[in-house]
Formats: sequence, C-alpha cells, structure tokens
Amino acid sequence: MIHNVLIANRGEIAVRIIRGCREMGIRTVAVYSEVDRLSLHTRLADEAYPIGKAPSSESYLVQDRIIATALKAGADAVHPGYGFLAENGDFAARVEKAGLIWIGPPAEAIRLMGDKTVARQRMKEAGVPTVPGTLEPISDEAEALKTAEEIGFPVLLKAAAGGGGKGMRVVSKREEFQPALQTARSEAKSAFGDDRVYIEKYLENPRHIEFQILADKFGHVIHLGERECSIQRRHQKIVEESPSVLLTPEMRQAMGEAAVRAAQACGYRNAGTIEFLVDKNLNYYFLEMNTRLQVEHPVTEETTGIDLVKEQLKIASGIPLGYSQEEIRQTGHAIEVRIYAEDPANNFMPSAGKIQYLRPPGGPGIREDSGIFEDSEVSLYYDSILSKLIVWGKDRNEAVARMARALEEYRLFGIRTTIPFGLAVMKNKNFQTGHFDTGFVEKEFRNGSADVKNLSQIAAIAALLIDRQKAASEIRASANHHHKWESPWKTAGRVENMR
Amino acid sequence: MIHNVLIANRGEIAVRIIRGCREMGIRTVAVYSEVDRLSLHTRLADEAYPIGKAPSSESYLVQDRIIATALKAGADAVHPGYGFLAENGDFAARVEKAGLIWIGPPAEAIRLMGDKTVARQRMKEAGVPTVPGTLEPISDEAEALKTAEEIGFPVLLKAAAGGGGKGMRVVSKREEFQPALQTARSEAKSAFGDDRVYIEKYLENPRHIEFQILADKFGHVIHLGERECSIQRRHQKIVEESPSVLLTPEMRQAMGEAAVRAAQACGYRNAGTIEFLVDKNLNYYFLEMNTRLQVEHPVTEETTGIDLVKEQLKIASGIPLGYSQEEIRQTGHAIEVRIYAEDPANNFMPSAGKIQYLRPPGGPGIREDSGIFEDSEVSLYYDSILSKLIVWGKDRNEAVARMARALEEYRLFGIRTTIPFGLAVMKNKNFQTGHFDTGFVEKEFRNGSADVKNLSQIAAIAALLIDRQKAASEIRASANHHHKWESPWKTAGRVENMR
Amino acid sequence: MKYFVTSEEKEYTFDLKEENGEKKFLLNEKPMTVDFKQVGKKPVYSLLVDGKPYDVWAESQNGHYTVAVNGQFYRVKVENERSRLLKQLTRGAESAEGVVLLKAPMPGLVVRVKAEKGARVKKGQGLVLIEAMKMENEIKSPVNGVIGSIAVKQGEAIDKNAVLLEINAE
Amino acid sequence: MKYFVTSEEKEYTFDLKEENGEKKFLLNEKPMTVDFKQVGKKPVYSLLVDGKPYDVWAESQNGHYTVAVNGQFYRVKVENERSRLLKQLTRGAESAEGVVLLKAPMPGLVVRVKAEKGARVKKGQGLVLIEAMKMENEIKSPVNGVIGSIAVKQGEAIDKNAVLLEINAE
Repeated sequence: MIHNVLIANRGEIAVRIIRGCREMGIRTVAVYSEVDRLSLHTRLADEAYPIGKAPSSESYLVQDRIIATALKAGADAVHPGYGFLAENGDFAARVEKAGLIWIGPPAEAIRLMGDKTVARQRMKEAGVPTVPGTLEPISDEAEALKTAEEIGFPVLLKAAAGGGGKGMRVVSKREEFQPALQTARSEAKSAFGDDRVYIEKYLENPRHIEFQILADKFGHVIHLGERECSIQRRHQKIVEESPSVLLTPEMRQAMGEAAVRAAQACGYRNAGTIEFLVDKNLNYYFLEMNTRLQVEHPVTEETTGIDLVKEQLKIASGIPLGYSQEEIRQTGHAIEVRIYAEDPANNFMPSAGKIQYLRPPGGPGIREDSGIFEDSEVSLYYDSILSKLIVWGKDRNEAVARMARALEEYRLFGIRTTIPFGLAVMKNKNFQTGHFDTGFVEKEFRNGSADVKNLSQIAAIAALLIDRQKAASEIRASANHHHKWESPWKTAGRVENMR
Repeated sequence: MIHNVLIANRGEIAVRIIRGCREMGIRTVAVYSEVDRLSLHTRLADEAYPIGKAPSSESYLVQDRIIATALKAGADAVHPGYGFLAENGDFAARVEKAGLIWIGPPAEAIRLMGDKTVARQRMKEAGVPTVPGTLEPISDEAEALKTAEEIGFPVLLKAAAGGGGKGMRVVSKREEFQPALQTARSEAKSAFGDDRVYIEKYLENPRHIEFQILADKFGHVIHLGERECSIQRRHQKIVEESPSVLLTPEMRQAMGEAAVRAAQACGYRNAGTIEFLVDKNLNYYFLEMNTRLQVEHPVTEETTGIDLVKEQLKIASGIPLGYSQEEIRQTGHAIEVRIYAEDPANNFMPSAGKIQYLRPPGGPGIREDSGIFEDSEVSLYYDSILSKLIVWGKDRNEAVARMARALEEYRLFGIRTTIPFGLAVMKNKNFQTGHFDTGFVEKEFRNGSADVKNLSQIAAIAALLIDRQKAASEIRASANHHHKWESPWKTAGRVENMR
Repeated sequence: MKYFVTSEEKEYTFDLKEENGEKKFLLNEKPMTVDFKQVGKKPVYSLLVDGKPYDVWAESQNGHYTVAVNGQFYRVKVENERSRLLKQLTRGAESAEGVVLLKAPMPGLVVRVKAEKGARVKKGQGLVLIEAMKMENEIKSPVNGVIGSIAVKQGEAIDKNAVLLEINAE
Repeated sequence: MKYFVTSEEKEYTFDLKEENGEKKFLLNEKPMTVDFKQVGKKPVYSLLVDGKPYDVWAESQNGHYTVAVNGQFYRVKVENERSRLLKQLTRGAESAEGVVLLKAPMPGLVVRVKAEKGARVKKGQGLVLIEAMKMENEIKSPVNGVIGSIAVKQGEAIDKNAVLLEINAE
C-alpha cells in the first residue's frame, strides 16, 4: 500500500485528498507557492514544502521541482488532483520514471484522450456513439466544406489538441465556414501550439451528462452512475447532481456500458469520467474523457457511499476493485453547488481579496469540501473555486430544498461569491422540475443573478441604522478629541455637514 | 399540514428543528431569553420573540409565555426539542388545550413513562424485559430489605419520579441498606417533591443501547434500529453510534420488537426512544423511555437516511408513516461526538465564555449540528452542549478513522471543549475494537483526557517564538512612546527585566 | 429628522422620532419595531424588524453602503433632509462633463483592448479583455459614446480600479 | 541568548543564534528549521518545524502561556538565562506561607460547602459544590491541610476565580 503521497495541487482538492489519505493512515506532503504559505492544504498536510512563486508556471506547474520535493520528502506516490498537471501525460511518465506511483491513469491513456480526433476514432471503434463529424483533422478546405454540408449546418469547428473552448467556432451557414476555419486554426495554434481542427455537428443546448468510472490493474472496469452537469456559466459547470432526471434505467444502463467500453478502449486505470452530450431526442454522444478526479466527484460519493479518493489510492496501490458492477447502488439524490470567487450580479467577474467573515451552513445532509477559512486570502493567480457545497436528500425534492436552505444560511463576506446565484438556481421553477439544458443560465439569468429574496427594504433599514450609529460615534469621538476648544453643539453640526 | 411551528427551545436543537422546518416550507417562530438575543436559533428562525430573563425558570420554562407567544405569532404547533419542557405532560396538555398541535407524544404517554414504577409495570405487562426489582414504590422498610436480599446485592435505589441520577443510590451490602434508603428518599423529595423510591438489581457497567421508534396516529409503530450509547461521563452520553458492535441480527430484531411493544403499550405517538441496559450475558432490560427527540438522533438519520425531525412534523400533522418496518435499512456506520463546553483535562468542569476562533472540519461524511459561531457567547445558564459532530462511514473502521480525522481538524478556541476527549476515545484501542461498557471513561481516562498527540515540544517552540515576538513589539512600542527621554538601550533592558 | 434611503433604485423615507422618551421608527409614515445589534467586532449585525430576524453585513464606500441581508447584496445610499437639500443646491456643478472613465473591476492582466481611439461604441459593447483567475473577463461599455484616450495596452498588469480608457458619452 | 521553556513538566533548552546574518534555532543543541507566521489578527499561528506544519493558538496569563497545538492544549512557561537567575535569587522570599487559596474554576452558584473551619482535609477531597450549566461540580482540595476561613456560603452566586476558602497546607 502507498504510505506517503505528495499532492501536486492546492485549494479545496488538495484538502480533499489530504482528508482521504489521513483516514487511510497515509501520510501527505503538500507543496505550496509563496502566496499559499498559510493556505489550508499547507497547514493540514503532514509535511509541506515551498515550490516557488505565485504564478503557477513558477510553482504548481514546475515538474522538476515537484518530483524533487517528492523524492526529498520520501513520498512514494504523487496525486495530481485536477487542473495543473493532472492531464499531462508527460508528467505522469516522468513521475513513474522517478520511481514514484502516479495516482492516475497510464500516461498513454492521458495522451490518447488528450488528442480529440484520436479519441473520437478510438471511441467509434469501441462502439461508443460520437457526435457526427470528421474523425481526422481537416487537411483540405474544400473537402472540409463538403463534409460540413453533409453533416448539415450549424457545425462546430474544434481544436484537436483542444479544451476550454479555445479554438472553437460555431458555423451557422456555408458563407461563414472559411473565415471561421481560419480564426479557429489561428486560435488553436496560439493556445496549444497545434493548429489542427476538426468538424462536429453542432448540438444546440444539449444536456451534459457524464459517467464516473473506476478501473483497476486487473482489467475490472465499473461505472458509478451518472452526473448531470448541464447548469453551466461560461461553458463551465457550476451546479451538478446525481442522478439525472433525464435518464431512464435503460438509458442509464446503456450509457454506463458505453462509458465502461470507452475506458477499456484506451487501457484506462484509476478514476475517470466519460462526458456525453444528450440531444433533444435523447441521443447521447461521447464528448470527451477526463482522465482524472473531477471537481464534481462528491455527488457520486454521496449517492453510492464510495469514497473516490480512497478508491484512487487503492487502485494505484495495486489493490483490486472491491465492488462489482452489480454491487453499485445509487441511493437518494445529491447536488453540488460550486462556490466561486465571482460576482454573479456582475457577469461572474472574478472577485479576489480577504475572506473577512465565514459562517457556513450545517445540519443534516450537508457536506462542504472547502479550501478556505476566515482570514484566508483569495488570490487572482489560480482558479476561482473556493468551496463546494454538497447536499444529499432521500429524493430530488429534498435535495433541492436542502441546498436552498443551506445556501440561505451561508454567510461569506469580504469578497463576492456565487452563493446567491446557486440559491437562485434552486428557487428556479424550471430547475426544480428538471427542465433545463446547457443554455439554462443564459436563458434564465440574462440579467445576472435574480434576487430571490427581495430584501431591499431591510437593506435600507440596516444601512440607515448603521449610518446613524456611525454618525453618533463620530460625534462622540470628535467630542472627546476636541472637547477643550469646541462646543458639542458645533461638533454635532460639523458631523452633520460632513455627510 | 402544520405550517408554522414555535420552537420552545434554544441552542443546537432549536437550530436543527428550524432546518428541518425550512426544508419542508414550514415557518418557524423562535423564542429567546435575554442572553440569547444573538444566538443562532434567534437569528435563523422566520420570527423571534423575547420570553424573559436568562435563567430558564424565567424564560424557557415559563409555559404561559411560550403559549401566548405561539398564539400571538400565529403558530399552529409547538416543538419542545429536548430538555426544558419536552417531557412535561402538563405542558403538552396545555399546548393542545390552547388549540395548538404538540409535536410529541400524547400527554398521558409522557406522564406514564415519567413515573418509573408505573412504566416498569406497564412494560412487564407488555412482555418487555425490565431490570429485576420492585414494580411498586417501597412502602415498608423491612419488606424492602427482604426484597433487596432476594434480588441480591448490589442493588440500586431509584426515585420513582426520577431522572438524572438524583435520588439514586447503589447499595452493596445489607448494613448500608437503611441509611441509603433514607438519603435516597430525602434527595428524591428535594429534587422532585416526591420521595417514592423503588429497588432494582444493580448491573455493573452494563452497555447502554437504545432503539429509536416512530409511531403515527393510525397505530403504526416501527423502529429505526439501535444506538450504542455506552460511552458516558458523569452518567451522561458523550459518544454514540449506530449500529452497535454488540448486537447480532437476532438480538437486534428481538430488541427492536420489544421497543415497538413498549411504545404500543403506552399509546405512543411521534418519535421516541426505548433505552435498554445490556448485561455481560447479553440480557437486555428496559431502562426507560425518552418521550421526545434525543440529542443523538442524527446517528439514526445517517444510517437510515430518514430525517427524524421531518417525520415528527409529518406525524404531528396527521400524515401516516411513509415506511413499513421492512423498508427500514441501516446502511454503513455513524458516530456522534458531543462537543460540550467542558474541560476534559479538568474533570469535565464547565467552561463558559466567548468563542474566539472557530474552524470546523469538513469533507466527505461529516455532519455538524451546531448552535455556535465565532463570537458567540457560551453562557452558564444552560446545558453545556455546543455542537454535535456526526460522521458516516461505509463501515465502523471508516467511521472511526473519519471522526478522528475530523476532530483533529477541528479548531475551537476561547473556551475549553470535549474535542480532545472525543479524539482520545477514537484513538483508544478498546473503543476501536468495540470492547467497552458504561464504565469505559472511568477505566480508560482515570487521569482526564489522554494527550494522544504529544506535541508538548512544539508547544514549547511556539510559546518561545510568541514570547520573543511580544517582547520585540513591546520594545518597539515602548521605544516609540518614550523615545524622547529614554535611550533604546535602557528600554530594551527594562523589557528584559519585566519578564 | 427625515431620512431618504435609496436601496437598489427604490427610495424609502424614514422618520426617527422621539415621543415621551420612546424612540419611534417610521417607514413611509408606517411605524415599525426595530431591534438592531452588532455581533462581535466585525460589521455583522442582527436586525429584528417586527419580530423577523435578518443577518446583515455592511461595507461602506464613497458614501454608499453595500449591505448584505441574509447573504443577498444591496447597494444603498442614505441621505437626510439637510444633505439632500445640499445636493439639490449643488446639482449641475457636480455632474460630469459626459466623460466616463472605464475602470478595471479587479486586478489582472490586459489580454486585449478591443476598441481604438475615436471609435463609436454602444452600451454593453466589450472594450477590454482582462485575465484573472485563469479566466478572460470582458469589460463592457456602460454607455453609448466615442472612445477617448486609452490608458492601458495588451500584456499590461493592472490593479483594481485602474482607469482603462475614457468614453465621451452621448 | 539561551531560553528555558517548560511545557507540561518537561523542560526544553533553546538557543537562538545569529551567525553570518542567518538565524539559527537550536533545541537542546540540535539545529532545526522553523517558519512561524501569524494568521490574521487573532493569536492563531502557523508553524513549520522541519517541514511539518502545526496550527497554534496561544493565550497568555500570569507569565504562563496556554498553547493549543493542533487543538491539543499545553501549559508552557518561558524563561531566559536572566529571568531564571533572578528567580533563583529570589526563591524562598516568593514561596507561600503554606496558605492555599481555593478558587472557583468557573462562575456559578454555590450549592454546598462540604467542610468546616478547622477541619482536616485530604488532597482530592471534595470541598465545595458549584452548579453551572445544569451540572454540579465538586471543587477538590489541591493539598492535605486544615481548612482556614471560608469565604462563600450556600446559595451564593460567584464569579470565576472567586476565593472559596483557605487551606493551611501541611
């Protein structure tokens, strides 16, 4: 069994991994950049070492330094978390070359799934439905246009090396095709150093549904059911749940089996996620595979009772899976709301600074995976995720009501967060009835976060009282300071005029 | 359905009830004493009204005022929580007479179970095993001594109206019987205004195992499995878990059926708990019934997935139970550690004051039912419970490791709490292997809470650095203040001498 | 004294009176009972309005308050009879020349400036792209107008509230 | 400068040295790397000792520190060469006359005084019963001795650290 893990990450996911390790009696080594000296992951680990300056290119992405730190601290394994180096096949290979265990899939599986066209080909071979389109990067423009017409507009141009929406273009009609192709290529080139682009049918506002899989070293692959991740802002997930209201048991079984085939087709090992798009006619298509632990893994943990981080550690230690597919049972309903340091009332603009006040919710069915505390500094250098609030309920109604209750209780001040937005989603009728797709946020929150409580009158009362109190204390302070040469009456008058 | 509940309680249980109500869309009315104006229950409810001064006899126990507040606020029901008026049959009757719904059992059931000898008789009739002893209060002393000899010493003298260890005496031999009887009677008289005493066989260090039951208005009674509550200090529970390692499925079934019979025998309705003592030979005996929600109800919620507060509200609203006995399933393992404002290193002495720092644990499987927050004042007027930390794990080992991890993460400063004690229990080998009884704390923690971490060297380093920093800042402050008439050298010397 | 409080575009008129030693609180002439207490030393308050509790957090900036009630944020301005009168008297002198300064809502890196000097822009049109927290954020024009001088360039690191460019509003 | 730190009955000798401008931290002659930072404004510190992180909370009282390391409490006294020497010189003069004051460890209500003036008591014997938080707490004698004057009576409300009675230690 692994006994000492270096965690090549920060924030909530580093804390999450430390917690899993600690419960298994595994030691943890944290690494931290200059601005993370007082961060929670640095303080909760068994050991912690500095690895450089604040920008991740000078710390969390410096492969040499991370591997050297692991060796120095006597770690026998590296957990990459998500983001940073998690889906870097070269780093995975280097970790193993250094004699350390990589807590993740084989480097080849990461590389294969990282190249979108190669992945599409492999999936097609494995009988996993893919979005109609080309299986190879575009070489000839005229040919490409013909293909686009065959598929039928609108089509999507996507970077083969892609991710994160860069090098992606929707093309609605024939005339737009050529200029769009050129922009997509140049964007892909500058973002990934690789200008290969391919064509997919554009699905308008599909649902985003993904399957969690686990695969051990002995060829056993199981899935742990789905996560519904259609509630997105800026093409990034913000609310996730399991199960999805959309899936029938038959569809769940078919998609789950496809997910297992997808994992098998790339020689996968450890925890991974197969993302699907589901169109209006309930056709599902392989979108991509995330070859790592997902941000939203807790909703699966809550419904299956399985701790995914612990499973990752066991699999990486060479222990066979302790569950067969038949033993996996989804119970109740789980929802996650991501708490980002962003202002939902101002187009989700980042909001950095000090967390001045924190009073998180509690009670039955509430879990929080967080990387923050009162007095912690939220820096602009990294991803804006602060915390994930997760609830479990015996059914979806209870889970939605519970999440609303928890978000109503949540007090986090000093910076702006997506807490009020999460609450607005829970109170939204279409969300409550399950009628949504990836266009939900744009459709329902055109003008930013709806104020679900309408307490502007109370705000007025509060501001007035605070203002009066402040004026009174200014009079007192001023009176104390100047009492020898000014009458109280004058002081009071002056304070009034200052306003 | 009930739509507006007055909660006649405070602290964590009032907060717990508010949370349950809110998730069901039921309004809540809090009542608060003078010192609870800023308490969490006052601030989280939909409405809140003052009911008097700090001592509970002038606020939370004033029946008239509570009922008048309920009527004024338009509440249609009263939830008593635990403690205070929860097991006061007269109050239950008065609430109903005022046209309000009592969220609890019928007044007669409370009264019946409140009289220990009557309860014992009723249980015996219902075929529920009771501790060998008298079924009637002692009237004749000579007769009583004869009975004691028949039962066999040691015996226990207990107040018929009793509870909380008052009027209770262990008698080891014949000679001690008469004086003990007199003391027990006089204690019972002064505590309960009722000097009736009865005799029970004294079980040395039994295990304390209780069953949660639910009963609706239509005669359906089910049990939700057991809670193991043997870890006690001062005869009060401090760590609870479900399931108990002691019970076989057969024993669980037999005891569960006995619990259901016990509830039926007193015409019970709503949530209640049958407490049993289990001796070394695995004989179980009815101890008493708690005719209310228990402090430790969350461990049952975690293993069954059923929200007991919501079930209470539904039952009181006249809705039939939504579960049959066969549908109740215990999954995984749950543990609760009570966080009291007591100093475990000083014989569990109460510790009141301001909570100056609070950073509770998080992550998978952690639930906290708390009534506190940073800056909250812990008063000496009420029960010292601050919070309950509850964990769920897929098995007992995971739950114990998780609770240890959570308690290690917990930071609560300003007052002393039982957090280090809870951690010491989790790290105790006999607890880990399930070898314990109600004598556990006395046996294993004779010298107060064991220091499981042995960090005294780190404490020394920290104190030295803090001391040096303080001295340095004193020099600076002093230098700034006196710089006109004292040389820095003199100042430094003075600070050194001040030490 | 009368107070005029503007909370999210809505104006409320309050009257604080003292009659027979008792404080009275009137909102738009309607009396209400208000209990108001600070919790600890931070700007956290507990408010009981006609028996209903609210948690309040308050920040003040440039004479405005940002008030969070039960976690929901509101922008509030408090004026009294005197300050309002003063404002009415000085109005006109105060008002801007039609020049709007576009400021950075957060620190970050300028990824791209999407408008040139002299260009006519529409309200809501994206003008500057700033990267922070691994995301690109488009700063939009708050008005219709013509771009004046541009203060930043691509690749530049900027602080919060740094002026990005001027717009001559129309 | 040498420092003597007593933490829970155990003494540690520290040496803080500055060599070539570099600070050195020696514990019982053994060098260690220590990084020490306060978190926010409260007495919360993060300590890294030879790469191992610890959370520290500190309270000081009467020249002693109460230090919580990762939530576990320790009582610590810090002395340096000078203060230790001073203490050794004044020892004897400082020491008590054999009179021990029994103080209330918390505020509460005196339920019962279980000893009379002149009574001989043993270490660990319960002397006063105080009720707080719905519980009765027995305050025990810290020494063998004879009860001197008694300062409280049944039913009296007392503050924390109120003197309950005197014991003439033997």
